[in-house]
Amino acid sequence: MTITRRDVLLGATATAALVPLAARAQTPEVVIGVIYPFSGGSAQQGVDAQKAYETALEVINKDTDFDLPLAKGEGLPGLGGAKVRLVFADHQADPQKGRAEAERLITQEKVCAIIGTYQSAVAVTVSQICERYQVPFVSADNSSPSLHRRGLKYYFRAAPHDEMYSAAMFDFFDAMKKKGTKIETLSLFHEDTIFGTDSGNAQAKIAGERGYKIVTDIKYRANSPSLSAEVQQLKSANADVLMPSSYTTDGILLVKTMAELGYKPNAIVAQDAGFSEKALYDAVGNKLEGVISRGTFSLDLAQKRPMVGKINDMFKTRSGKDFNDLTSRQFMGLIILADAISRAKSTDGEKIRDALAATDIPGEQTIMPWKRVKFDEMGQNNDADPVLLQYVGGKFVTIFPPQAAIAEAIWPMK
Amino acid sequence: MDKTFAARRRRDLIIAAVLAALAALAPLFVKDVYVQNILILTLMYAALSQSWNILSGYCGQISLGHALYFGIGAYTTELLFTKFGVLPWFGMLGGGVIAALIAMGLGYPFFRLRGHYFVIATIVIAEIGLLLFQNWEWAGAAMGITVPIRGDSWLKFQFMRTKLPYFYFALALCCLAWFVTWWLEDSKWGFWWRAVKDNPEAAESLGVVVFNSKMGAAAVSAFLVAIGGAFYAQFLAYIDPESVMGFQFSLLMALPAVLGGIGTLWGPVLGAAILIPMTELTRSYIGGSGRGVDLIVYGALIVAISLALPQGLVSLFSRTKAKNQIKGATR
Amino acid sequence: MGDDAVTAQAIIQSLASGLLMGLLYGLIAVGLALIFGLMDVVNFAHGEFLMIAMYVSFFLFTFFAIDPLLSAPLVAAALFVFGAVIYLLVVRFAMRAKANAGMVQIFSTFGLAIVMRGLAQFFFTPDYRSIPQSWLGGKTISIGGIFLPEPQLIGALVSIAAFAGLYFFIHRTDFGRALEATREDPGAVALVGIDKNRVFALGWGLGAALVGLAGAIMAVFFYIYPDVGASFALIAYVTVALGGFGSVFGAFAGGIIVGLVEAVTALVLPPSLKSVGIYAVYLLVVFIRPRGLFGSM
Amino acid sequence: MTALLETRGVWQRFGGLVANSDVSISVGRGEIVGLIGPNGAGKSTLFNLIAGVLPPTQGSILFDGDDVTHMPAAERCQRGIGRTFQVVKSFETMTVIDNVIVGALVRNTVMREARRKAHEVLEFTGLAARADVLASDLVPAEKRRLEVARALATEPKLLLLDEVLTGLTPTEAQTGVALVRKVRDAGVTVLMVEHVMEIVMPLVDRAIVLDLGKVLVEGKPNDVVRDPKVIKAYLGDRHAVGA
Repeated sequence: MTITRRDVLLGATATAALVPLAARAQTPEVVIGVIYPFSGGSAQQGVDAQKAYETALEVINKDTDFDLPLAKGEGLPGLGGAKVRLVFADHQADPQKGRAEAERLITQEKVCAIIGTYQSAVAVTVSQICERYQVPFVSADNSSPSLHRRGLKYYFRAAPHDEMYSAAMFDFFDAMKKKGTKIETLSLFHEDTIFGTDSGNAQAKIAGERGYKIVTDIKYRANSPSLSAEVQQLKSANADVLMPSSYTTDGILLVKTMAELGYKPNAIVAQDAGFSEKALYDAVGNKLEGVISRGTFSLDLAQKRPMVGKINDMFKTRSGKDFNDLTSRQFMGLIILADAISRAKSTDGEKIRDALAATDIPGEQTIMPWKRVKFDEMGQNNDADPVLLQYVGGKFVTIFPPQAAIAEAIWPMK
Repeated sequence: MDKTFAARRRRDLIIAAVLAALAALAPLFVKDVYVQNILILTLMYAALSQSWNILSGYCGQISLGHALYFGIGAYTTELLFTKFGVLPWFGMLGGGVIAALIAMGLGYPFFRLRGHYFVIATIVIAEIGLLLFQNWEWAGAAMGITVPIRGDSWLKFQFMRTKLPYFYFALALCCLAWFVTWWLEDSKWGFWWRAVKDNPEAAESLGVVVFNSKMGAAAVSAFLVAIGGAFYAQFLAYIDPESVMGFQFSLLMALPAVLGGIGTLWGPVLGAAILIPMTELTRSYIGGSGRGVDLIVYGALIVAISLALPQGLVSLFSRTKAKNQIKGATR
Repeated sequence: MGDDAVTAQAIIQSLASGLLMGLLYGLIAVGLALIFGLMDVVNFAHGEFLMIAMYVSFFLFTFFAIDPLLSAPLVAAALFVFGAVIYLLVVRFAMRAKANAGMVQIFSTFGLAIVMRGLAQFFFTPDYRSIPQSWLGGKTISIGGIFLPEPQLIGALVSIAAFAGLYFFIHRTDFGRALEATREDPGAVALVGIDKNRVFALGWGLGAALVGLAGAIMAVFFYIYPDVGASFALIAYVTVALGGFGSVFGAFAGGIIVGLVEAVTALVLPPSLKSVGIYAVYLLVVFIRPRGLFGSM
Repeated sequence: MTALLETRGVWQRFGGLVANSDVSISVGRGEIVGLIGPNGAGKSTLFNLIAGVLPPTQGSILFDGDDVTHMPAAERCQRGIGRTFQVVKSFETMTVIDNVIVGALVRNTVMREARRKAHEVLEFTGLAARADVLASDLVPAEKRRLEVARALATEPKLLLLDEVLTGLTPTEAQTGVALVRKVRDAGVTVLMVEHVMEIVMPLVDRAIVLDLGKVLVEGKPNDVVRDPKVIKAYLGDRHAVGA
């Protein structure tokens, strides 16, 4: 019994160690660490992220004809066509484990950069470790605004953070008001972990600045068995807009509970997360006709940029899902990181950092509706324009900002 | 007869000293920071479990809410440091004292409860603590507290480039917890605790003040666990409610003692030495698959050990206990 | 005046929702109470039993298009077998521990919970599932502005029926009497020639079947993923302990109290603290009655 | 000289049930007193009142000249009341010597002295050879003896024995009787509860018979056995048991 278990373990480690050895013998390779939750309550995000990164890897390592950095030709041209290899590690949503894994990847697996992490709390410790070892950390999908404001040299985020997202929502409200739509009162509904708290704070702040009235601000416990009481309060407040910041589980329960308690909000403008997940629309899509979510990605971009559709198909064959707001950011994050490594012509952390800092990719060469990718001194890309998407007829259409929009917002929602 | 007993105590002390000395030399050979990290965690959980063992193992009051004291230690230290500039060393002691006081305050109502009612009360109180911190804006709420690191300093107990100070602190804490247990084991308190665990009514009839015994055990246990929490906060340089007060810590304090041998001197150390590296390694090397295999292995091991060795791994080393088990099996 | 009407309606709505949810909590928890009453064991994998039940219901719907309402008896039957097997494979051995019996039971069932989560992730993937369309899903009855969701309403009725059936079962049948006898004196059953293992296995089966019933109904309005049990586990333990371990009626009453307290707390405190109300009530009750409301001394 | 133990008009009610009504007994220094009576006579209740498990509903209990009516059990032990339990309550996970040390710690704060005292008591009670065995591994008769040893280690003035001789084989009972005599000879007063008269009568100096919660008869063993009231109480009891 002990022997078999040990054998399994040994076998697993041996294979993990041997396979790259064989590969290493043929071509030089560049190793990048990927840290996600692969077990526990948010394992699904980790598994989806894995598929997104593998898709990006295919684009990088194989010869494709997309207008993306590194798509053409195999591997990293700056390093003589070196292939990129990814090492996945499980942080189980625990900052301590995330840090330990980051350290292991850096020291044992010799990764030259790390990308992650879904949970913002884990990004805090992972980025600290990266800073200490002078290894760049690309925060692909963390949206907490506090992350890039800690004076870290090796922290980079190509995607928008929650303040940018929230600002976009309020820009949209302002625009709608100009057209004569009545938007005066807001209901905030956010979960109690770092994501929801940060998002709620950002929204409350901007609402105050721009003169919107928050009639109810509900912070609820993530993964509650019941949201009846919370929905009851939302219903009583009956604001012009309901603004939820919820992960998938709570999102599903929220929408079901709203239907059960007969609450039909005028409009829902969601802070992404659960509201960009396929699982949520599979479950309650029929009740969400007209819901608006912020995002940085929209499939309808494929109309303007055909490669978006093709890359989405590549992802879909792997995962059975379309790109969503998270997986698209993950895909793009790895492309940007690999591009910097190639330009650095080195796997040295400091050189990659400098290359990342010098990144300037025009928006057209991404799958995102961004103006461009260029990091400020804190490692934040301020040109990553968020978009607002509306769920209409079973898919998302971009409704804001006007330059990206392909349809007018339907207001109020059905 | 007294001689064999005294000899056994001396032998335990010598073994501990030798192990501690060997452990202290470990960094000479272990240069890999990942392995160092595992060693630090192992020592920390050994210390925590040893402390938990005082209340739950020796005194028999099974607590699955010790994360509360862990979190109090962590938060006291970092709140004092970030808000008032109090050095972590004082914060650490302060956290320990506060945790001990809270443990005794809770003891008043809690120690009337028996069995599962007590266990659930401990889970629930830690959960209340977690929720309060999660909603306490001044203490950072869900955002937690990031400890500003400005270079290496023993004064501030923070180090960027090396893990060794953390390693030695964890080792010292582990030694302290072990030594406190060793010392108390052959004292009035130690005997009282074991008597209370086995049969409170009989203990009472022999002059044992059951309530005070439990309070003493709770205070010592909470104090040491809070020191561990303060250490963890310094080690991680970032805390948030879930990651220092979550239920998993209560569990991780109990598991090593249970696997190693609950209510024994060596159980927690032995249990931690096996459990912590195993969880770390399974997660690192098979957890990345996203298929839950590490959970299956981990859970199955807990089931297997608790069924096969109800008295823990130490029973493999102890003659009387092993004999006892064979007897139990044939019955 | 108008505001008062709205407030009154909101309070009634909260209480009604709390009551329905509470009856469901009772149904989730009663299996735990039954098993404890029978053999003094707390099943720390109870939440995972619920998770399995929800998955069974989900797969019956997905592959065979059986509505959760119809499949509920099937789910209960499947869980009955599952519970009995778990007893025979694991718990039976945990009961044999001579030393640290309580500890062995806690941690062997706890380990089991982790294994079950791992297996669920392995076989079912960590994806969030739910049943989008069912006979009851999303339907709701409105009486004077008070909304009563049909799934929870049916759940409440099933819960009441299950408790009534259980009461009848324990008081009127031979097996029920055997249950009671074992509960009062484990030795007594051996004397009258009943196979203890069989009684215990049936007890575990029955306990699991009850949580299976709850799982089938919850599949209609809840999401399903490997960790879903964790959301309900602590509530189930608190419910049972509040009512008094081993008391089936206690679990029923405990569930209703927990549901109502949760609803009321959310009216008074920020909703993120609503569990605090439940926990506080639990602590208050056991400080006054250390064995819960209906626990035997 | 005053009695070592005295109960004055002790009542104990459990709800509507009266377990002890107006019980006044006294135990003199150096005596062996037997407290006997049929099942349900209230012996165990009285015993527990004296040991301090619960306070009486009414009345008072005096020990060594002090009122101990509301004193908790642990404190009574420190005052000099030692007891055994009818259903043995050994510390199962501890060795025999450790069991006894718990008792010895009442009067010895230094561990070494407590340990020496415990060894003395084990010699005295004939358990020395079993010192390092786990209590759970003892045979029932040895467990009974361990109960006595543990109580003796607290150096009591009064030792309360709860059916220590019941259920033993005749040989075991003989050793038990010898031990009780030895304890008394060491200067300890003994109050023993027994259900079966035959065992205790030869041993005790005085017998107190309880029936239906009241003192029925009190006196020399020989007189008590012949008392018609006692015979009737016991016969009725046996009759009931037989049926």
